[in-house]
Amino acid sequence: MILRSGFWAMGGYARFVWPSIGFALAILAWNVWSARRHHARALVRVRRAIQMARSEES
Amino acid sequence: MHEPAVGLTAEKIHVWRGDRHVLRGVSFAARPGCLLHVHGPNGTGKTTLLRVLCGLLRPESGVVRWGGDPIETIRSEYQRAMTYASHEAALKGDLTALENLRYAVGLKRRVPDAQLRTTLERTGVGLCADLPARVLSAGQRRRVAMARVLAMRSTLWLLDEPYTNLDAKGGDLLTALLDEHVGAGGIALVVAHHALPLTGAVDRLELAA
Amino acid sequence: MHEPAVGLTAEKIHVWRGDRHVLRGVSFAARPGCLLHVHGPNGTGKTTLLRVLCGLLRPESGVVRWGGDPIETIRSEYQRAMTYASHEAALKGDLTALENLRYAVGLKRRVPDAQLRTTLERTGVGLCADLPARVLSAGQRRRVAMARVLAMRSTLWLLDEPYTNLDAKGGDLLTALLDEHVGAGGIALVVAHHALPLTGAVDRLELAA
Amino acid sequence: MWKWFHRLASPPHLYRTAAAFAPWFAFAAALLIGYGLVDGLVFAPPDYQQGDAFRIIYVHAPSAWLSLFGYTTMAVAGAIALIWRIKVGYAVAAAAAPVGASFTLSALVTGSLWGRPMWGTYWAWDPRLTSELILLFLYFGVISLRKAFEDPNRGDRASALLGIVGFVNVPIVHFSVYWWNSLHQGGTVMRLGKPEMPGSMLWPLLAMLAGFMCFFGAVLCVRVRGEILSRERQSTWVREVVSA
Amino acid sequence: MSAAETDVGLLRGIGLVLARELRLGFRRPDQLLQPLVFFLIVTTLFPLALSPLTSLLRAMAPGVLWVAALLSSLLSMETLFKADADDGTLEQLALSSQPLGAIVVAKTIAHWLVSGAALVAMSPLVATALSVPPRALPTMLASLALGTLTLSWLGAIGAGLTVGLRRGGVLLSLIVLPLAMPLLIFGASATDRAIGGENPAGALYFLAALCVFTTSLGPLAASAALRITLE
Amino acid sequence: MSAAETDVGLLRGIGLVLARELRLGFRRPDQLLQPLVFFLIVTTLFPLALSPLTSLLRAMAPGVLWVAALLSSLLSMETLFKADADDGTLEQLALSSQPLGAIVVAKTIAHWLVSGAALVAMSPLVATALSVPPRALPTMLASLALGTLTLSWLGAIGAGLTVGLRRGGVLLSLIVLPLAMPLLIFGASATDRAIGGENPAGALYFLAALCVFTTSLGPLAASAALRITLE
Ligand code: HEM
Ligand SMILES: Nc1ncnc2c1ncn2[C@@H]1O[C@H](COP(=O)(O)OP(=O)(O)OP(=O)(O)O)[C@@H](O)[C@H]1O
Ligand SMILES: Nc1ncnc2c1ncn2[C@@H]1O[C@H](COP(=O)(O)OP(=O)(O)OP(=O)(O)O)[C@@H](O)[C@H]1O
Ligand SMILES: [Mg+2]
Ligand SMILES: [Mg+2]
Repeated sequence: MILRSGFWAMGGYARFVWPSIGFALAILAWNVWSARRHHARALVRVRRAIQMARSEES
Repeated sequence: MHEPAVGLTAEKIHVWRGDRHVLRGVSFAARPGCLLHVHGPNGTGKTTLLRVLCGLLRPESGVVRWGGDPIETIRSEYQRAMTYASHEAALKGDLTALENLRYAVGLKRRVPDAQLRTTLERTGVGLCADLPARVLSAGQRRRVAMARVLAMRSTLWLLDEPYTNLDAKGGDLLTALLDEHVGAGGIALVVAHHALPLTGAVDRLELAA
Repeated sequence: MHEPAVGLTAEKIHVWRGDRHVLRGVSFAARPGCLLHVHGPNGTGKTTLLRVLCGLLRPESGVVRWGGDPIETIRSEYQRAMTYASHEAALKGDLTALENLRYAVGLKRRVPDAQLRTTLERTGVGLCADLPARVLSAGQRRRVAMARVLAMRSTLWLLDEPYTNLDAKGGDLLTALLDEHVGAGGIALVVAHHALPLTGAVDRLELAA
Repeated sequence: MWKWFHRLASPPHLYRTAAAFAPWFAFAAALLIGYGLVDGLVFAPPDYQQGDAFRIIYVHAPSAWLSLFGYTTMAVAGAIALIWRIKVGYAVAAAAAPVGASFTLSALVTGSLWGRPMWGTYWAWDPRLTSELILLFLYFGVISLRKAFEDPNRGDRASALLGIVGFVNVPIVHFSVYWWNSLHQGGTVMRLGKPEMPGSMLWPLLAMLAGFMCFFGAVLCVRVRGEILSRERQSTWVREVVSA
Repeated sequence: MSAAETDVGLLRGIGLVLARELRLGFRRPDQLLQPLVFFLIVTTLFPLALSPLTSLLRAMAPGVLWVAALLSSLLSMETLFKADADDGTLEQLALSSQPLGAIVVAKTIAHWLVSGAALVAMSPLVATALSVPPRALPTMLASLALGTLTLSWLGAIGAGLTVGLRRGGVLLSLIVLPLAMPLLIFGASATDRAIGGENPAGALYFLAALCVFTTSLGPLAASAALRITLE
Repeated sequence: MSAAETDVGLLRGIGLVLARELRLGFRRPDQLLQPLVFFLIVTTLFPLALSPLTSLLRAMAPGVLWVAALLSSLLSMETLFKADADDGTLEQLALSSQPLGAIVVAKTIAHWLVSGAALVAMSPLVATALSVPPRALPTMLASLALGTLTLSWLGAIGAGLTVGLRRGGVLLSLIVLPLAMPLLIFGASATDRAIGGENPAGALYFLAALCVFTTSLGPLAASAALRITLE
C-alpha cells in the first residue's frame, strides 16, 4: 500500500508534508543525540573533578 | 553555646568557587572590643570570607550570626550595625567626595553635610571634599572610603586591606582610628598582610593555603 | 649635558591637573643599574609622574629623554624598551592568566607559552595559569601583572605601587626580582609608601605636598 | 506526600529515579510515535477540506504542545527551586529549556510549512504565530542568561526568575486564538465535550501527543541526570557512582 | 544619639536615592539628552531610508514611533545598575539599611523621569514630522506615557538580571524585547486607531492594566533579580 | 637573544590582536550571537507594530533591514574599545611597541567578522520574512556587506572618540549615525530598486566607494581619536 505512488505524493502536498514530518523527526533525533552528549559531557566533568581532587590531595 | 550571644560569630563556613574549595569550615567569634586580624597568603579566601560575613555571598554551608541570630533572618538590623569596605574604594566618579559620603551615609542615618566635611578633614582629604571622585589619587580615594566607614558609626567594621595605597601618615591614622573604635566597644575585622601595630589586643585568624 | 646620555632623564616636568599644579618641575636621571624609589604623601603626583614618563600623559612643560632623545621622537623604540605597570593589574577578565600574558607580551617579542608558564610559576601563580583572570584574587592578579613585567624583558620598569595586595612572601619575591633586574643593568622606577629593602643601592625621589 | 516530595528533591534519589524511568518513557514513546505516524500518515482518511495537507497536524500539534509544556515545566521547576530552595529544581529547569526550545522551533517550522498550502503564506504576523515566536525568544533568553553567568548558582537563579516572569506569555499563546480573531484555528482536540474530529483521525493524533510527552519525559530524565552529575560533582555520592 | 533621632525612613531613603540619581544625571546634561536624541535620530532615519510618501509615512508612523521609543528606552536602561555595579557603589547601596526594593523603585523612577518622560514630551514634535494628524496626539501621548513607564519596569528587571555580565546590553534586549512585544502591539494599535479616527479606548485600557501590573510587581522582581546577580 | 630573532613584525602584531579579539568573542559563543539576535528581534518588532499588510511590509522592508543592521552594528560597536579601556588593557596595548593604527585595524576587522559578517549571512532569512522577493537578495547581500564594513570603520572612529566617557554608548550613536546617513540612504535605495526590478548598480558603486574610502582613512582617524582620549 505504501508503495502506491499516491501515498508519497500526499495528494499534491508532498512538498509541505514530508519536510515537516522530516523536520519534526530531525528535532526528535537531535534531542536524543544532544541529551546523550550532555550526559557524556557531565561524566567527563565529574571525572576531571575527581582527578583534580586526587592531585590536590597528593 | 553557654556564652552570651553577642558580637559576630561564624560557624563552619564552607565556600566553593569553581572547582576550588576556598573556605573549608572557617569558624570564629568576635566579641565587642575585639579586633580580628584576618591574614594568610594570596588567594586563600580572605575577601571571600568578608563577602560571606556581610551577606553578599551565601556560603554552601555554615552560619554567620549577629547577636546570636543568623544574619539572613535579621538582615536590616544587621545591615544597620555593619559597614563593609571592599578592595576598591566604591566611589561614584561623577560625584564629589562629599556627595559620595552624603548619599552613602545618608541611607543609614541622618547626617548634616558639615559633619561629613569634618570627617573628611579628619581622614586628611578635607581639601578634596568638592572634587569629583574621578580625579582623586588612589590614596585619596581610600581616605574618602575611610571617612565613609567612620561616618556610618557602625558597631561592626569589615575592612578588606584598608591599608592599601595609604602613605605612612595615612596608615598611622587608620591604626589610631581602629584603636579608638575597638576601645569604644566596637568590633573590627581587618584583612591585612602585615602585622597591625595596634595598642589594644588583636586576635588573629589565619587562613591557610 | 656633559655626561653620556644613557638611561631615563626627566627635566623640569610641570603638570597641572584641574586647578592644581601637581608636578612642579620634577627632574631626575636614572642610569642603568639604578633603582629610583618614588615616594611622597598621597596625592602628590607619583602616578601622574609615571604616566608622563611612559608617554601616556603629555606634560605642560619639560622633557623626558631616553638615551638622550625626547621620548616622543623615538616612541616605538622607547616603548620596546619600557614596561609600565599601573595601579590596577590591567588583565582581561575573560582571558586566562596565560592568555593575558600571551597577548600582552607577544606584541613585544615572540615568546612560547611554555616560557610564559615558567614565568607565572616563578611569581607563584602557576596553578592559576588556566583560570580566567576574573576569578583571581587581588593578590593573584598582581602576581600575574608582575609576571607580565618579567616576561617583557624590558630595560626600563615603571611600577606604580607594585607591593599592593601582595602577601609577605610575594613582597619578598618582588624585592628579589627588583634586585636582580637592577643588578643586571636594568632601570626601575618604583612607587611605594614604605622603604624598599633592596640589597643594592636605592635612589630616592621625594615628591612633597 | 510532603515526605515523598522531599525524598524526590534529594539529588541522588532523583538521579536514580530518573534512571529508572527513562527506559520506560523511551519505550512508550517509540511505540506510540511509531503507531501514530503509521496510522496518521497511511491509514487516516484525508481531510475533506485540507486533503492530505492536514497530516502535518500529527507532528505540528504535539510539537506545539510540548513547546508550552516544556516552558511550563521549566518555569514551575524554577519557581519551586527559588521559593523552597530545592536545588534539583534548577537541574530540571536547565534540562527542560533546550528541549522545549527545540520543540518550539519544530512547531514554528511545521506550522509555517502547513501555513503555505492553507493560508497561502509561510508566515503572517498573527497573534498565535507571533506569541509562539516570542516563546522561542524567551527560551533563548533563559538559556543564554544561564550561560552568561560564570557562577552556575547565580545563573540558575537568574534564569529561573526570568522563566517565571516570562511565563505570562504561555497563556497568551494558548488563548490568543480565542482572544483575537486569528488565522490559526482554535482548539480541536482539547475542547471539552465531543471533539469534532472523526476517530480515525483522532486516535493517531492522541497517540502522537502521548508519544511526544513520553519522549519529553525520556529526554528530560537523561538531561536531568547529566545536570545533577555536573552540579554535584564535588559530592561523595557522585564520586562513588562514577568511579564504580 | 537615640535611634529615633537618626533613623532614616523608607520615604526619605527613596528620596535620597532619587536625588542621587538626578544629580548624577544632571552632572552631564549632554548625556541626559541622549536617549532623546537617539529617539529623534531613529525616527528621522526611517523617512530617509524610505521614499517619503506621506501616505506610507502616516501608515508607518505609529510603528516607527513605538519602536524608536522602545529602543531608546532600552538603550539607556542598560546603565541603570551597571554603572553602579562597576564602581562598587551598588554593593554599598545593597548593604545600606534600606530595603533593596526601595532602592530599585527610586532608581527606576529617576530613569523614567530623565528618559521616558522627556521622550513623551518630545513625541508630538516627531509625530507631526511623520504627518500624524493632531487629533491622534492625545492618544499617542497617553499610550507612550503608560508604555514608557511599563518599559522602565521591564527594563529594571532585565537590567537587574544582566548587571555585571559582559556585553550585558545585548542580552538585556534579548530579555526585555520579547516581554515588551505586547506593549508594542497595543501601543501602536492605539495610536493607529486614533489616526484612523477609531476608538482607541480598548488598547489604552490594556496598556493601563499592563502598567499597573508591572508597577506593582516590577520592584519585587527587579530587586529579586538584583539580589541574585549581586552575590 | 638578538633583536631580529624576537622582534614582532606589523603583520604578526595584527594577527595577534585579531586572535585575541576572536578568542574573547568565542569564549562566550552565546554573546557572539547577540548582535544577530538583536537584528532579528528589531526586524520582527516592525511587522508587529504595524498592521502586517504584505504590500506595506514590502515597501518598508529595505528601511527596516537597514535601520536594524545599523542599530545592531552600533550596539556591538560600543564595546570595541570600552571594555579594554575599563580594565586598563587598552593602555597596555597602546604602550606595546606596535603602532596604534595596527591595533585599531585588527580590532575593527575582528568586530566586523563577528558581527557584520554574521548579520549579512542571516539577512536573507529576515528579508524573506519581510516578503522581499528572492531576486532582490543578491543586491541586498552586497549592499549590506559593504555597508556593515563601512559602519564598522565609522563605529571605530566614534568608539575611539567616546571611550572613557560615561554612557559613551548613546554619545557614540550621536556621532556615528549622522555619518552613517548616506550609507543608509544609498543602501536602502539599492535594495529598494532591486525589489522594484530596477538597476541598483549606481547605488552599489557609491556604497563600494564609501567602503574603500572609510577602509583607507578609518584606521588613521580611529587611532588619532583613540590617542586623544587615551591621554
Ligand atoms: C508558523 C505557523 C504556526 C504556529 C507558530 C502555530 C502554533 C501553534 C501552537 C502554539 C499550537 C498549540 C496551541 C495550544 O496547545 O494551546 C498549535 C496547535 C495547532 N495548530 Fe498551529 N501553528 C501554526 C500554523 C498552523 C497551521 C497553518 C494550521 C492549520 C491550518 C495549524 C493548526 C493547528 C492545530 C489543528 C492545532 C491543534 C489545536 C489544539 O487542538 O489545541 N497551525 N499551533
Ligand atoms: N571560578 C573559580 N574557579 C577556580 N578558582 C576560583 C574561582 N573563583 C575564585 N577562585 C579562587 O578562589 C580564591 C578567592 O580568594 P579571595 O579573593 O577570597 O582571596 P584573598 O584571600 O582575598 O586573596 P588576596 O590576598 O589576593 O586578596 C582565589 O584563589 C581564586 O583563584
Ligand atoms: N581635575 C582636577 N582638579 C583638581 N585636582 C586634580 C584634578 N585631577 C587630579 N587632581 C589632583 O592631582 C593629584 C593626582 O595625584 P596622583 O594620582 O599622581 O597622586 P599619587 O602621588 O599617585 O597619590 P597616591 O599615593 O594616592 O597614589 C591628586 O592630588 C588629585 O587630587
Ligand atoms: Mg582579597
Ligand atoms: Mg598613585
